[in-house]
Amino acid sequence: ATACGSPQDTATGGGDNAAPVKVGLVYSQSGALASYGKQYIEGFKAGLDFATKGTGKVGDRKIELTEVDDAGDPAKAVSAAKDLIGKGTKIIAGSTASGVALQVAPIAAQNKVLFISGPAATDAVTGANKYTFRSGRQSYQDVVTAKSFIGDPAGKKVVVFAQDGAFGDANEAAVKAVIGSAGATVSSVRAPASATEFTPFASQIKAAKPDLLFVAWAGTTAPAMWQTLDQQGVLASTTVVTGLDIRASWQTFGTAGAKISFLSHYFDGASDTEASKALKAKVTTTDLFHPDGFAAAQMVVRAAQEGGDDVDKMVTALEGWSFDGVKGKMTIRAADHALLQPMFQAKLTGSGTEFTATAQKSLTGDESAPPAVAMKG
Amino acid sequence: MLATRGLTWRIGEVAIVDSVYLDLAPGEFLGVIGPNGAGKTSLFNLITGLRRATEGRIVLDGQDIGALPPHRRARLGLGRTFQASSVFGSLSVRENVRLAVQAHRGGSMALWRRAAADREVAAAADAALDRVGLAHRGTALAGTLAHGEKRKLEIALLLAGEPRVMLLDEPMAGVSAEDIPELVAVIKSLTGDSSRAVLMVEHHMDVILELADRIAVMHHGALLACDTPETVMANPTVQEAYLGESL
Amino acid sequence: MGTVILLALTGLGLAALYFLVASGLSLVFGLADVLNFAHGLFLGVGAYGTWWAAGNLPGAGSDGFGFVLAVAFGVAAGTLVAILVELVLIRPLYSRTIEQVLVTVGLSLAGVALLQATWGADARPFPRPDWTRQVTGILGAQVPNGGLLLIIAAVLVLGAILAFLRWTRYGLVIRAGVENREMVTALGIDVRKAFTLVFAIGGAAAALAGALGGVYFGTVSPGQGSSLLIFAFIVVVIGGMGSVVGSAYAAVVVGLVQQFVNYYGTSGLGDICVVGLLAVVLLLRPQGIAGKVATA
Amino acid sequence: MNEPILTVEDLSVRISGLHILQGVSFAVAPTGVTVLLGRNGVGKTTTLRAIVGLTPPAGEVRGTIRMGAQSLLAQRTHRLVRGGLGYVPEDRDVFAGLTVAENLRLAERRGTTPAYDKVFALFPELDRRGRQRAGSLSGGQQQMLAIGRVLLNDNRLLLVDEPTKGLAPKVVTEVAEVLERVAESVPVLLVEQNLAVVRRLARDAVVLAAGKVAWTGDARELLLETALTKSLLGVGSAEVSH
Amino acid sequence: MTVIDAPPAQVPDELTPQRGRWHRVRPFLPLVALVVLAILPYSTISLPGIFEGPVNSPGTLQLLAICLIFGGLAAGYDLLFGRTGMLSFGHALYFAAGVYGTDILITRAGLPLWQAALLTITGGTILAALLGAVALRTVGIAFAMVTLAFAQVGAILVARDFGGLTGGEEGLPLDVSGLPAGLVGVTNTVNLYWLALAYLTLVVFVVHRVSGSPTGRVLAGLRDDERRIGVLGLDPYRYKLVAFTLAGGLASAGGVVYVLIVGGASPHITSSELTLSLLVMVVLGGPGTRWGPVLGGVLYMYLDHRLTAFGTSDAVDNLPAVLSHPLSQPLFVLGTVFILAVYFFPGGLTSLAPRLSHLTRTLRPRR
Ligand SMILES: Nc1ncnc2c1ncn2[C@@H]1O[C@H](COP(=O)(O)OP(=O)(O)OP(=O)(O)O)[C@@H](O)[C@H]1O
Ligand SMILES: Nc1ncnc2c1ncn2[C@@H]1O[C@H](COP(=O)(O)OP(=O)(O)OP(=O)(O)O)[C@@H](O)[C@H]1O
Ligand SMILES: CC(C)C[C@H](N)C(=O)O
Ligand SMILES: [Mg+2]
Ligand SMILES: [Mg+2]
Repeated sequence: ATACGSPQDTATGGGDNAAPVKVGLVYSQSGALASYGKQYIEGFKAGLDFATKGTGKVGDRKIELTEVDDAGDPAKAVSAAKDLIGKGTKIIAGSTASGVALQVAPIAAQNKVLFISGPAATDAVTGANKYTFRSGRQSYQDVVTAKSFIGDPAGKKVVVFAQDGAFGDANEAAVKAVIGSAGATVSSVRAPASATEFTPFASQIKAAKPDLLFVAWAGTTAPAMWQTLDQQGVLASTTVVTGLDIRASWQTFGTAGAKISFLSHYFDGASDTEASKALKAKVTTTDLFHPDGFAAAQMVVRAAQEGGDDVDKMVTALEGWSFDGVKGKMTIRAADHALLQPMFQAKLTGSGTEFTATAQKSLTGDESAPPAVAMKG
Repeated sequence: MLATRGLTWRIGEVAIVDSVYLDLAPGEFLGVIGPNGAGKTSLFNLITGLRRATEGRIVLDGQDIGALPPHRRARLGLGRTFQASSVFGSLSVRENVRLAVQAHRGGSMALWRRAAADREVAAAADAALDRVGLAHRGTALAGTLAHGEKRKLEIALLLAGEPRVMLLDEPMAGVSAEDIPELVAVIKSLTGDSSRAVLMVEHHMDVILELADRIAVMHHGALLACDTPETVMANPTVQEAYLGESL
Repeated sequence: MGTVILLALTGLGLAALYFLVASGLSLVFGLADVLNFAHGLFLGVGAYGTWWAAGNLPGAGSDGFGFVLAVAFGVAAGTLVAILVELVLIRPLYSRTIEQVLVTVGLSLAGVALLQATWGADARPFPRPDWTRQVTGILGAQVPNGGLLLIIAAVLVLGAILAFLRWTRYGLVIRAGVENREMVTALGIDVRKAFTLVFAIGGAAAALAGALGGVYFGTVSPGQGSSLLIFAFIVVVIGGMGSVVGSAYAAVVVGLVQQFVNYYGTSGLGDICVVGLLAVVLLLRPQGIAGKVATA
Repeated sequence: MNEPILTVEDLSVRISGLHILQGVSFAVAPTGVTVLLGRNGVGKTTTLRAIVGLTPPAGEVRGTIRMGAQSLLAQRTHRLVRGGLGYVPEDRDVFAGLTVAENLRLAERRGTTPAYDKVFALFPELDRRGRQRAGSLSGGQQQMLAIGRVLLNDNRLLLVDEPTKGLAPKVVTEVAEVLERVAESVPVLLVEQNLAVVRRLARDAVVLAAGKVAWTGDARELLLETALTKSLLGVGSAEVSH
Repeated sequence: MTVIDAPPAQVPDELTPQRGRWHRVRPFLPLVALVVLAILPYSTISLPGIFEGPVNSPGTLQLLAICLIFGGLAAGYDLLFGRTGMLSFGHALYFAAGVYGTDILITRAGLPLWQAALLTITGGTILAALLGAVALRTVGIAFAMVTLAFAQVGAILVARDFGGLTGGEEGLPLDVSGLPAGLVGVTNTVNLYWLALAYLTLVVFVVHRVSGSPTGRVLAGLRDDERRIGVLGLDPYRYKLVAFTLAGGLASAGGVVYVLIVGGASPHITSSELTLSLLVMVVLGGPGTRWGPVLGGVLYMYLDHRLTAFGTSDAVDNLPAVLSHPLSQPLFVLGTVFILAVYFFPGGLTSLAPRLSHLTRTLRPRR
C-alpha cells in the first residue's frame, strides 16, 4: 500500500451491485437532546426492519449504518457529514437539533448527497434545497393543529407566548400566518430562553385577556413556566394550547397538565397503523420522536431501492412519494419536500408520576399542511 | 529643579502629607529623614503620581506636573525606587534592566522589531547591572533574588532610566554591611553633574550624612526642618523625635 | 399596584435564589480566592441528593418532615462532595489560581456529565410539598409560596454565614490566608483546616440552593446548576468579592431589575440591563458595592 | 556550656535545582541572642525558613534540625509555632487587607492569654492604629506590627529576620532594647545587618558564606577582631563601632 | 571555633544553556513542523483509533482544520492571558464577531468573500479596540467581569435574532453560492485545511514576533507589576489596549476561517463557555510558552470532537455499566483529562519536554 495520495482523493461508493448501501446517521447521542436522539435511532432501526421486512437489505445490498454523535453541535455534525461523504456515503439522516439540520443541509447540496433531517422542527429545513428532506414535523404543522382548537378564529384574540430566538420567531410567524390571516388578532409575549422567573410574562398575558394562548416553549425551565401561568390564573382563564413533548416531561406539568389543550406530533396510542404495530413490537413504549426515525428509515429504503447509487434518482423517487408511516399516511410534497402527516389533539390525565395522553381529534396530512415554499437551492 | 508648593494629601481628616514646601536645586542631594510613618514614602508617591495630592502643586522644571499620570512624569525625567522592592519577578534580572533602559529610550510601540537584537539597550542594561554588582545574577529570575539583591536591582532599574530627578526610598534597607560602601559609591556617582538631583529617604544616618548636601526632616506629614546636615543633627527636636540615643 | 407588589415579591424570590447560589460562591470565590467553576456541581449534587432521598431514603419523602429529611440529605451530600473536592483536588493547588481553573472547569464538566450518565439528560419532577405550588394573596397579588420559601431561606443563610464570620475566627483566618497562607501557618494556625471548612460551608449553601432551586423550578436536570451560575457570578462581583452582605444587596438589585424591566420593557432587556449594571458598577467602583479596595 | 535549644546539623536546601544551603551546622544557645550573619544572598533567610518549615514546595531539605530532643523537620509549620517557635519574617508579611487589630487578633494562640499590654507598651502606635489597614501602614509601622505579633504569645525560641530594617534610628534602638529584654527570657536566633545592633545584642554568632558556615563562635570576639570582621563581613571594626 | 573556606557560589548547570547539536537544530523545528503539516494531506496513512479514516480523507482534514484554528485562537488568547496577564472572559466575542460578521455579510448582504473578510476583520479589531478602551479602565477580576459583560451582551443579541440576522439559536448556515469553488464541497476540504494552517502560522508568527519585540517585553513587565511600568515612563493602558486589540483582531480573523470550515455560525460560539475553553486550552498547554497554547488548543478540540466517537466505541460499550455509562459521556472524559493534566503535567503540556529531557539525562550513564 502506498502512503501517498492526492489531497483531493475521495473514496467512491462503487456502483457494484452487491456493495452495501452506506447510510450515515448523525444525531445526538450525548448532550441536551440525547433523549430525542435515542428515540430517533430506536425508531430508525424499527423502521428499517419494517421496510426491509427484517432482512436489512435492499435487493441484494445490505444497508450499512454508521452512527455518529454530534452532541447537538453543528460544527461536529458538519465534520461528521464531511467525513461520511468523504467515505462515499450517499445518504445522511439524523439531525436532532434544528441548528444541526440547517447547517448539514447545505453540505448535502454542495456534495450532492441525500439528507433526511430528523426531529429538528424548524420550518427552514422545508425547501432548503433539492437534496434535503425531512422525516419529522415542522413548527407550522404544530400551529395549524393549534388553530383547530378555536373553531372560527374571526374576531378572536390570540396571544403567542414564545421564547426569544428562531424557534419562537418561527412559531410567532406561523401563528400570524395561520390564525391571524383567518381573522384573529395576534399579539405576542416573548421571554428570554434563559428566564427563570415568569411572573412578569404571566402578568402581561393575563392583562391581554386572550381567547387563545399559544405557548411555544422548549427547555428545562418549562415546568416553572407552567406553574407560574397556573398560579397567576392564566390557565384557568383561557384556552391554552401547546405542543406535547416527550413522555418524560408529562409529569412535570403537574396539575397544570389537565388545564392545557395539547397539540401533538405523536404519542403512544395516537395512531393504530401497521407501522405503529411494527414499532411497538420493537419498542415497548413509543414516544414523540420514534415516528421520525421510523419514517427516515422508510425513506432511506425507498431511496436506495429506486435510486441505487444515483442521488438524483433518489430525489425523484422520494418527491411526491406517499407511504404509511407510524402516524398514518405521510406524503412528501414534491414542491418543497414538506412531509405532510397527520397531527393530533390530545388531553393529559393522571397524577403523580402516572399520566396518560388520549387523542381528542386527529388532522389529516392535508389539513395540517404548511403552505408551500419555493425551493431555495 | 523640583519644587512642591503646599503639597498636601489627606485621607479623611488626617493629613498624611501636610503642606510641604520643598525645593530641589540642580545638582543637589537632599536627604529626607523622619520617624516611621512621617509621610516620606507618601511624599514620594505624590511626586511620582502614584497618589493624587489633595492640595498643592508639584513643579518640575517650571512645569506643573500635578495632574499628569505617573508615566508622563517619568518621561519628564522623574525616576524612583520603591521601599518594598518592586521588580518584575517573572523576568530575568537582565531583562528587568533592559526593560527599564528601553522605557527610557522611548516608549514607541514597536511590535515587529526584535527586542533582543538591540545591542545598545543590552549594553546599557549590562552597564547598569555592573554598577550595582549584580552582573553575575543576570540570568536569575528576579522573583527568586535574595532580599538585598532585590534592593540592588531596584537601583539598577533607576540607573537604567537615567532620570534627572531621582527619588530613592530607603535604598540601603536590608543591604549587607559589606555592600553598603559600594552602593554608596554608586549613588554618589549619580549626582556628579549639575543636571541631576537626588531626593533620598534613608534611615542609615551615616549614609545620609555622607551623601546629603541638605537634610529635610519630616514629622507627622509636615516638614520640620530643611537645612545643612550639621544644623539638622544639632536640632534638639530631631534628636529627640528621630535619632533617640544612639546605640 | 397589585402588579407592582407581585413583581417586587417575585423579584425578591428570584433575588433569594440568586443569593443562595451566590452565597457559597462568594465564600469560596471571594474569601478563599478559588474561582470555583465547579460550584454548579455542588448545586447539582444537592438537588439530585434531595430528589434521590425523597424516593429512596426511608423516612424521607416529598412532604412535611420527610421533605426536610430529604433536603437535609441533599445538603449533606453536597457538603461531603465539597469537602472531598477540597481535600483531594484543590488543596494541592492553593495560590496556583490558573490550575484551579483547569481543575474546577474539568470537575464541572465531568460532574455534570456523571449526573447525566447516572440519571439521564431529561428533567425529573422534583419532590416538594404541595403548599409550595400554591400562592398566598398579599395585597391583591398572588405570590407563589415557593418564592416566599426562598426568601426565608436566603435570610436564614445570610444570618448564619454572617454569624459564622463574625463570631468565629475563621473569617479572619481565611481572609488572612488568602493574602499569605505561609504567614498564617507561621502564626500557628492550621490554615488548611480553615479552607476545608469554607469549602464545606460553600458546598452546603450551594446544595441547599440546589434543593430549593428544585422546589422553585419543579424539576431537576443535570445542567440546572450551571445555568444559574452566571448570574450568581455577576451577583458576587457586583456585590464585591468576599462580601456576603454585598452579595445580598446585589442579588436584590439584580432580581428586581430583571423582573421589572422584563415586565415594562421588552423581552431580553432585563438580562442586558443586569449585564450593563455589572459593567457600570465595575467601571465606577471596581471593588463592587461592598468590597474594599485592596492596595499593597 | 548548656544544652543548646536548637541544633542544626548538616542542613542542606535545594530550591528548583539551586543548591542554596550546603551542609550548614550550628547550635543556638538556650539563653541570649545568637546572630546569623552574612552577605546578601548567602542563605540566612533560607536557613530560618527551613527551621520553621517554610521552604517552598519546589524545595528539598536535608539534614537534621532539633529543638531539644524533638526533630523539627517533617513537622507542619503551624504545629511548630504552636509549640513555641515564633517567627518574624524578613518582609514583615503583615496582612495588608486586615486591620492592625485583626492582624494581632490572628496571632492570638488558643489556650493562652495574649499579652496585649506588653505589646502596646512597646509599640503604642499599634494601639492607636488598631483600625487602620495594615497595608497602609508605613514601612516601619509594619515592622512593629510584625514583631508585636509574635510577642503576644510566650515562645520557647524566636526566629527574627532583620527586624530593624527600615526603622528610624530611634526605633532601631527601641527594638534592640525590646529584643534585649525578650532575650532575657526567650532565646533568639537573629538575622541582622545592622552591626551596631549585633554588637549590642549578640552573644553567639554564626557567619554564613555561600551556603556554608564560615565561622561560629563568640560574637564579641568576632566584632573585636578587625582581621576577622574584615574577612568575614567585609567591614573594618572601626565601622562596626561608630 | 573553626574557619571554613567558602567555595565560590555555584551556578547550577541546568541554568546554563546547553550547546550541542540539538541546540543548532532547534530554531528550524517549527519550520519542519510547518512543512510536515503542509504536506500531510498527500499522505494516505491510516492511524486507526486516532482518526476515522486516512489522513487525507475529508473527515480527518476537517477535524484537523478545526484543531488548527483553535490552536491559533488559543495562541492569540495567550497574548492576553499568558503574556500580559490580562484575564479576559469575553474573548469569544471577537471570535464570534468574525464568524457572524463574515456569515451575515456573505449570506445576508451578498458580499464577496474577500470584502466580507476584510470588513469583518476590520470591524472585529475596531470592536476590540472600543470595548477594550472601556474595559481596561478596570483591572483583575473586575476586568474579567466587564469583558464577560460585553461578551454576554453579544451573546444575548445573537440569541435574540434581531431582524432575523443571526438565526437565533438555530444559527446561520453560510450561503456558499458566491464563494470561490475551491472552498466549497467535501473534495475541497484540503483547501480549508491549508487555510486553517495558514491562519495558525500567521497567529503564531505574530504572537512570537510581538512578544519578542520591545512591546512584548513591556507586556511581560505588565504581567508582573503594572505600577512599576508606569513609574518607568510607559503608559500601561496604551500597551494593554494594543495587546487587547491585536488579540481581538486575530480572533476575528480566526472567525472568518472558521465560518468557512464549518459552513455556518451557531450561537454557542458566543458563549462565555468558549472563552473559558480558550482559557483551559492555554492552561492545558502552558501559558506564556510558545507552543503550549497551540498544543492545548489542538488537543482540546481533538478530544472534544473525537471523544464522542470514543464514547460510542465498542471498547467502551463492552465495559461494565459503572464504567461504560460515564465513559460514554464525552464531557466526563474531557473533564477528567483536565483534572489529571493538572497533576501529571503541572505547568502545561510544554512542561513535559524539559521533564522528559531531564529523564533522559538522568537515565544516560554519567561521565
Ligand atoms: N492609604 C492609607 N490610609 C490610611 N493611612 C495611610 C495610608 N497610606 C499611608 N498612611 C499613613 O500615612 C503615614 C505615612 O506613611 P508613609 O509610608 O509615607 O511613611 P514613611 O515616612 O515612609 O515611613 P517609613 O519610614 O516607616 O517608611 C503612616 O502613618 C501611614 O500609616
Ligand atoms: N524560591 C527560590 N527560588 C530560587 N532561588 C531562591 C529562592 N529563594 C531564595 N533563593 C536564592 O537563595 C539564595 C539565598 O537566599 P536568602 O534569601 O536565604 O538570602 P539571605 O542570606 O537571606 O539574603 P539577604 O541578606 O539579602 O536577605 C539567593 O541567591 C536567592 O536567590
Ligand atoms: C422542542 C423540539 C421539539 C424542537 C426540536 N428538537 C428542535 O430543536 O427544533
Ligand atoms: Mg517609607
Ligand atoms: Mg534574607
